[in-house]
Amino acid sequence: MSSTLPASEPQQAQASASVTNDFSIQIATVNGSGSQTANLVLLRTLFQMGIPVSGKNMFPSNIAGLPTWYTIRANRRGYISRKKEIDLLVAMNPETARDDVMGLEPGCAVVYDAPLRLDTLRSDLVFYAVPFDKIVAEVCTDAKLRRLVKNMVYDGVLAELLSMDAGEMQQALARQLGKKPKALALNQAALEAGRTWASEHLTKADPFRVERMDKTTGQILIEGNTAAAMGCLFAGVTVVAWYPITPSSSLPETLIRYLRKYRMDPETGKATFAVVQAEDEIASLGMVIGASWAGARAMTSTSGPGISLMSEFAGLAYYAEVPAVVFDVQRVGPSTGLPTRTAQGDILFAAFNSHGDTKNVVLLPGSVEECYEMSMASFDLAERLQTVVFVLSDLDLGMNTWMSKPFDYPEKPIDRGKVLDAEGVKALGGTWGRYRDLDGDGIPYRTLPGSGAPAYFTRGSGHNDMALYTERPDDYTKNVDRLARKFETAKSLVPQPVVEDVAGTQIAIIAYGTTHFAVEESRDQLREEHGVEVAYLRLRAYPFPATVHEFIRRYDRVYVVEQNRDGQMLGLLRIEGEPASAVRLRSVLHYNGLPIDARSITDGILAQEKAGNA
Amino acid sequence: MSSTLPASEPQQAQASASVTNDFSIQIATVNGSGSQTANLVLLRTLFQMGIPVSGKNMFPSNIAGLPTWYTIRANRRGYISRKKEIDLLVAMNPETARDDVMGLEPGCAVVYDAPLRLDTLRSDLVFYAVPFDKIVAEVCTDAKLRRLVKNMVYDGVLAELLSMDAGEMQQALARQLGKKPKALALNQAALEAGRTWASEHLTKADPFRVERMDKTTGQILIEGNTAAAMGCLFAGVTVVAWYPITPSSSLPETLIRYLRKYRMDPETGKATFAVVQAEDEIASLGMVIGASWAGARAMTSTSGPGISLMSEFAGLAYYAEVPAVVFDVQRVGPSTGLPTRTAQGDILFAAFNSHGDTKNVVLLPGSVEECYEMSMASFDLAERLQTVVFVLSDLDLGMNTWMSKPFDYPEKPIDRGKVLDAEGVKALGGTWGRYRDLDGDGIPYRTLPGSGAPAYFTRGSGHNDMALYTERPDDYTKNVDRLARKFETAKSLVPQPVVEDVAGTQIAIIAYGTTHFAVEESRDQLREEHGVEVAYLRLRAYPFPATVHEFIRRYDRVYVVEQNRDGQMLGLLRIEGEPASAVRLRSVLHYNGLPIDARSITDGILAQEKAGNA
Amino acid sequence: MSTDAQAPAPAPLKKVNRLQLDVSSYRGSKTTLCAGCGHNAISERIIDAFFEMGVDPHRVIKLSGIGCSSKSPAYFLNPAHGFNSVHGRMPSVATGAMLANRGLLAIGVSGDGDTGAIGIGQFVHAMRRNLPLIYLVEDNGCYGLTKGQFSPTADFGTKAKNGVVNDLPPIDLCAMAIELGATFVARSFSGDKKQLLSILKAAIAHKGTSLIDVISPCVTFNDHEGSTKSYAYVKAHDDPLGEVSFVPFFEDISVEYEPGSTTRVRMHDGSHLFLRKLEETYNPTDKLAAARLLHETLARGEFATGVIYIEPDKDDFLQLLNLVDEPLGQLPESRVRPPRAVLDQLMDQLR
Amino acid sequence: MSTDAQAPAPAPLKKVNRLQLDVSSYRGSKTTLCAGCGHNAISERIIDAFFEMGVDPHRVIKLSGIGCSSKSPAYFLNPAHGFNSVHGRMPSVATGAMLANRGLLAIGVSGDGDTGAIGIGQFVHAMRRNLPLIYLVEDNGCYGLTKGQFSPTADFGTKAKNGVVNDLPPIDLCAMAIELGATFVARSFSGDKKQLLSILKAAIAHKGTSLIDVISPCVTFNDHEGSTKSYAYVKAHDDPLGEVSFVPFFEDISVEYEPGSTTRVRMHDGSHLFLRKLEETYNPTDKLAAARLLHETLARGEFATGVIYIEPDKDDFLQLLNLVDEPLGQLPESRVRPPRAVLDQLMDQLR
Ligand SMILES: Cc1ncc(C[n+]2csc(CCOP(=O)(O)OP(=O)(O)O)c2C)c(N)n1
Ligand SMILES: Cc1ncc(C[n+]2csc(CCOP(=O)(O)OP(=O)(O)O)c2C)c(N)n1
Ligand code: SF4
Ligand code: SF4
Ligand SMILES: [Mg+2]
Ligand SMILES: [Mg+2]
Repeated sequence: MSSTLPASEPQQAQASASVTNDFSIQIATVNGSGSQTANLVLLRTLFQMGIPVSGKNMFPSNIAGLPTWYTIRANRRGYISRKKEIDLLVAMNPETARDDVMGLEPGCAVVYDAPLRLDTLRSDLVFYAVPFDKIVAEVCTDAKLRRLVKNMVYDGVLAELLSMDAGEMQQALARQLGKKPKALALNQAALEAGRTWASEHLTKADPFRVERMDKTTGQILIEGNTAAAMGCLFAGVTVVAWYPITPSSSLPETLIRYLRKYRMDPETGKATFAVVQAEDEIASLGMVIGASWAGARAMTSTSGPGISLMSEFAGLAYYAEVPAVVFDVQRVGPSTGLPTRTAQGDILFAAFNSHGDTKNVVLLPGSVEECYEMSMASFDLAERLQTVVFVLSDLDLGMNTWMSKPFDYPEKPIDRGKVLDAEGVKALGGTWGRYRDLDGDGIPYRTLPGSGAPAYFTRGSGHNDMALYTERPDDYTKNVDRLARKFETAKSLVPQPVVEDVAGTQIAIIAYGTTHFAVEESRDQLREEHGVEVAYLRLRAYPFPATVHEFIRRYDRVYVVEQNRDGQMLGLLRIEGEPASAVRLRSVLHYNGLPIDARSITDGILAQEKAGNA
Repeated sequence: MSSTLPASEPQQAQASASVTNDFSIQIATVNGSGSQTANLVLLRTLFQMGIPVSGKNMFPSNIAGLPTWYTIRANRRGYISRKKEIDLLVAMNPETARDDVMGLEPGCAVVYDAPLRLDTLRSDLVFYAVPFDKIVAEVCTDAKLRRLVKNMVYDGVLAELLSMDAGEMQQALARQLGKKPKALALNQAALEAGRTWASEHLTKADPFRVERMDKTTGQILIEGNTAAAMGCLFAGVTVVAWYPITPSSSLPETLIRYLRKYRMDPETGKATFAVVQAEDEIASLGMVIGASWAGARAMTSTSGPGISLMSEFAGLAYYAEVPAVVFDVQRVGPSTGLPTRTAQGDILFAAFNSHGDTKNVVLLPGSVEECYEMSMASFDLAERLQTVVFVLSDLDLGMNTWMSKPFDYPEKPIDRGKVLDAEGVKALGGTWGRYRDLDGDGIPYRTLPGSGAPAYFTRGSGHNDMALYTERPDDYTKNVDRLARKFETAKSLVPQPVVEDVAGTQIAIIAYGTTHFAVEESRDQLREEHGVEVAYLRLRAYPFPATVHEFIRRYDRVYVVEQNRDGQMLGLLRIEGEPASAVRLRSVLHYNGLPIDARSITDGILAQEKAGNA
Repeated sequence: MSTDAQAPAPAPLKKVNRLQLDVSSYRGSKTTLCAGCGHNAISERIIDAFFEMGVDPHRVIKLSGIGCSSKSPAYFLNPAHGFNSVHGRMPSVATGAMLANRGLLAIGVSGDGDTGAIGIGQFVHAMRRNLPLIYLVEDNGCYGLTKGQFSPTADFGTKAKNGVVNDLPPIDLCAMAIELGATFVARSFSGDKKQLLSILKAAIAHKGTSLIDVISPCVTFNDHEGSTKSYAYVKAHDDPLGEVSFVPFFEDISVEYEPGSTTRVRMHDGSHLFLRKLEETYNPTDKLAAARLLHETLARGEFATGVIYIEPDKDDFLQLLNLVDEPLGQLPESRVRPPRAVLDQLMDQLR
Repeated sequence: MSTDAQAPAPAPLKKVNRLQLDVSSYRGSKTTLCAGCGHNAISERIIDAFFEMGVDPHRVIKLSGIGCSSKSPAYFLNPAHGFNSVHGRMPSVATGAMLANRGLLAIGVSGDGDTGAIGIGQFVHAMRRNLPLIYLVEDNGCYGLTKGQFSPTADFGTKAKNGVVNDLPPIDLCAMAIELGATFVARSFSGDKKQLLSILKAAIAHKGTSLIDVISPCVTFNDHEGSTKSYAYVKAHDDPLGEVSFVPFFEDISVEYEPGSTTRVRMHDGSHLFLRKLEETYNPTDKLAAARLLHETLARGEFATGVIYIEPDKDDFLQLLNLVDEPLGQLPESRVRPPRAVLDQLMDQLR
């Protein structure tokens, strides 16, 4: 590898000798071929060896038979964003093998299925031909199972080539297949066969190897959707209405599993939750709104096409002030787009989702931990602010496997917001009105149906303080001005940005969501390779608190890095920001469906710095 | 009146003596009481007398029995935007009469139904008590009809009080009721009775009067929705799919009438158009997309809630590049909002309507004439650009009656855009691909189903040049970059802004749509009352051509005047504009559901000028 | 620029119900619908039915979509929480609310446009689920609020005010509901006070979804000659299946009935519904018979009214979901946030 | 990151149809569906049907929503324009296209999720309109593309792969279509080559909307024991109404048939459909009989397959709209832009 990596990176400087705990492996297979187990065993083995890892699945939008690529990155410094360059290719898919090999940088290693004869393609790579079928045939008598087991052989081969710990690998395998002893035995055999064959037939000719570290101690491996499901569980969600869509489905599906396991009433065996697979996304949000209105903590989860369908109801929730939590696990748009690719392309649409002066709260989780925490926060916010809250995750975060420190049990009790019971209303001595701002924060008090408290009439049409129908100009402006005030209040309640100021530099980055990990690495690249120090602000929610604008004011050139074509967050910052700061804002964009990588950011910033004001 | 109007306006300076051709009449009735005929006769009489007029209906969102107000403004200088102050009130509605009277400025005149005894309410107004029931009873023996005919009596009274031309009024009435001789006779009698009674019993005590002018010669009176329907007719629309919604319904309903009359094949008696009242807005846009794809010129018409439902399909049209024309006759949002009030609140939502980097072309008609012209342009643009075009009218424009110069017959032939038949494809010698940019303008060539030309497969999922399914990163970026290029091309094809530079001033206004008329009047107010000259740019479409940015660069303080809470166009200008210009932009907003008036703009600008940098 | 004021409570009636409430507790705000609109008559019957059934109005939620019909929830049961949602989407909002609080009694009011056009999808799925909900369609064959366009229940051949003839077949909401698995399906006429009242009371007693399609003439846009939903036409073509009487569980069954000509249905709450057959012999628990009846009357241009289909004991959606007895929305934190140990366990599994 | 290439044309077959085209003109791109998926078998039958009927593929449009099933239009008739629209909305897009060009022959492919869930509203209204459209549902009782969730056609009591039991009643698309006024309603099985082919050919000849619900097992997510849409279960419970034979108008009617046991239906284009009854005596032109049949077979856990209902001569939507004969989308400017005199006249009226 590595002729592509800048010479200044210390560990590559010595090169050719050996590169330890710093490489990426790409496994090219066909989907539906069961390679996922083998890939996760690889990932987990590295993780168990204490080496920081990340795994990214690039799968097609179909069910079986099409090319799929799984990339594992091991990095001793802890970088877990995507790395553009592949160091080690496992070429199992005849259909793409040629392209896969041709796309490699010189010096890479290729493990391939021997009959593919890939070694004839190039002379600047290290090739390892492996007769997978032969090896498998020896350990697996059932011809039908061979296709599945074959994948475990490459794990064995890689283990040998990279010097992975055999014990950890066995344990990782056991974790994946522990409940299926027969499959476990078979795969163990395949693993061993691969390792043995490799040790007997292959001569190590590439520099990549692993070595035990201690950088993952106590950490967990988890997908963002699983983390979000956990957050919903501990948020005390009571009503879930959803409609399947990639890459969101695994969020509610995992949540259902958790709810069935942890939320059955111990005495009666009955459910303390209701989950409905609705007929579509419109009905999903309608159910969430109805449920929240009647006092439940309710959520739905979807992706782009779903939020496009939810616009009308989103506007209702905004204007009638009904809490609603909507997870949007973003995929590539517009339209159906690339359902199995990642993007951050729903920013503007979520923020302004619905006609006529609608503005929505948007949360921007940047890690699996934040998927968990912001899930909890989203319910509190939706109920406190009585509005719809969009939680914008993305495919990379939601469906890929991430390291994380373990999640904390929530310290704060659940916040159900301003809900009054009969006594509460009475205590106000006649001042209560459903849409009356009693506290100056724009947030009114509501009562719940069936609670015995005074009723009111909820409507998406014009209403006054008392929730009575009105078309009066003054009633209208009074109400929407209060809504604007409430949105102001939201600024201090939403998750605040994470600010890393750097003294003496004029350059800063603003990013959000999964872009964060690439930004971290890019900042190191800029510092180490180019001596450029860059301040950093990570947005975690819209509306933006003043901190954001103050941060921008402190730097001359603020690069807004994001994963969409139109620089949507930059746009939102322009709308909401200080006019005088507009000149400071610049875009670095990445929008080809793959997760953003550090090098693209570094290059993007350097190019603009050179072109302009560096 | 007029103590409220600034003393500097010339015609008011002499005041009290007489105010000719400069006043507004408000008629307060109950909806469903048939007052609309009487109001239109008044409007038309003034119009026929050559006096510039405008009529604005403020009606409730129900069918019958609730208060409604109709306001007629006559202004010899040609101002036709809403005037805040009422000069003459006709108080027919017992329910609102008190409030109506209390809201007047001193000096106004009130014609009222005698039993209401309004004269006891205030001493600073001129009151004319009219025993409507008595007068009606004399001319209308059928008790059932009296309620309807009663309205014509106030026309007679006003005619007398204001010295309206009797002949013109008879003619105006004939125009309204010409086809119903019985009703005509009855109403003529009522009109006369009112006039006679007034001449015999009332003593003129207010300053308002009319006098023949020649400012309306050759002009027409028309509603924006009618004008748009005409535009669609002459645009050669072939497929219309719609779903009823206020204030849009009258557009397709008028269009249906025109199509039935003017678009039946003379030989076969068959229709050269198809109109479908669809089951909802989603289906409406789906049908439009299907029809356009198969070669029709297709449109739908809706209002806010409808465009919220259309988001998913809008994104499909954008990404799969299918022409579609969507009229959005804006009403007050969010949500159901105020269906019978006006706003310009769908700007941002229309521009970014759908998830994932979708951007739409938006046209902004500012007059009935532009409703007509932009309707035609919208089809040409949708077909040329192969995308969805939103035409953003509003309730004020669409449903109220406006003067206009007569419309011009289209000079240019219909533009069907880049459509290839079999020969056309052949002529390209194999270079054709459905999404291939052959001309560098980002616009590809399409073929039509059933035409015999080579087929292609349309999809909202990832596709390459050849319209084949792809998930490749490079295919994706290539395609969406071309779409961005196409959007650039759109800038020169959409209706260009109307620019009125003023040398020597630092102040400018940007406005669009119906705000225009109030801006015109406000500029005069600023000049005449305050000696402030203001340049003006009227936006007519998004995306913005460079002219807009250049204009902004020329002025220090550019007031973006619009009818929504959030300053949406200002936001869009910030997103799309030159960063350095952001500091120049300011907001003047009006969003209480009533059409904006000049005084609000003048005050809004002056306040900011005083507060800041004047 | 009107504001609908809460209607001033009328002088209290002497009559009280089993909760000792008089009918004023069941009234709503003053209607803003046209005088004579069928919808107003239906609101009156709703008031009567809830009053006579002695339902605690605080337990009731009233929901709707958008339309003249959908405004009606404002005109009955002021003490109940109301939700005038968006066009065609009442069913999902009602579903959510019932999931949140199973103790509620939900009545959803919709129009034939609201349900038959934009809302037909949610209608279909609501019928399948058998959620406890009174789903009442105020059916005038037109879009009243948008000024009289045909709706999908407009009959084939009916004439609009402007003379245009409808050339699409109507959607028969009752037939669809039966086909889809609804458990209480009735049709009535806003002008038939007695029948509508009995049906409403039975619906209040019913455990699952009650679909009640009430023909409710639009006096402003669809009451002319040539319209098959005009008051006169409906009155002339109303073909009651029989007499409907309802005896709530808290009253003695004093009704005299002949088992041969009267079907007696025991409702889930112990109330009884008596359906005395007139001309037809029909069995309101036989889906296919019900479908046949609807087709045949439709073909004759008539409206079969009464309880068309009933299945009193089918599991409702909340039972299927196996919910705890308490309202989900009111469960305390201790019952909805699992303890720390659960998180620890989950974390361990991921290490 | 795959790109679906146009499938290389196979070595030309000798056999040609009445347009002198061989079957390769009817093939599509290589399928990306799972090996063994029922949907692939259906694509094969569609290829055969259009080939054997000698339809000019350029005249055909093929449309779909989203789902595995909705991908299939890419796998047949490459020379036809295709439109893979958005989830559940194929009917409206197809409607628009047919309005634009009445000369087209439209086949819309959908899934049971695409049609039964999100798209049920458009389905209902499509059935009412009787637009010329072959509406084919590839019905596997689950959402294949999103990995196997139950769809609304999943049978009551059927089991998912993870053991979860479906507790909602299925929507019977055929029964709904009949109730709503569809004019050609059939059910078939992807595994029954002969029957499906005949039905498809008849649908091609039919003038209005043909709703064809084809049970099409999902071998990946819904083919296990306990599933009522598994290949084995469907094969065992397929209850054909009889034998379906189709004779296109351009072939001689050489079919021998006994009038008693065979119903002969003359299609609008002069083709003939022969329905030989087996066990049942049923009349495919009687709506209520069809409804009964569907209910009864469903209750037995069986699938009645064949042509369930047919009404060959009802006016289609384009007739109702009284369109000119030429495609609207291809009318020249002179026929769609009224002359200057019309504008003058309109202006005069407004002066
Ligand atoms: C999404 C949306 N589309 C359209 C409308 C306009 N709209 C209001 S009421 C209505 C029809 C109501 O008809 P129906 O449900 O039959 O009620 P009715 O007025 O006849 O009682 C329509 C189309 C709307 N409010 N929202
Ligand atoms: C608006 C929207 N919601 C959800 C999805 C995700 N989605 C894709 S296919 C599908 C279900 C397909 O099921 P079905 O129609 O039965 O087709 P099958 O795959 O079983 O053939 C869903 C929910 C989507 N593409 N668009
Ligand atoms: S328009 Fe018709 S439906 Fe609406 S309130 Fe009036 S009578 Fe009733
Ligand atoms: S997942 Fe099921 S429906 Fe989809 S292609 Fe595979 S077998 Fe067919
Ligand atoms: Mg109606
Ligand atoms: Mg399916």
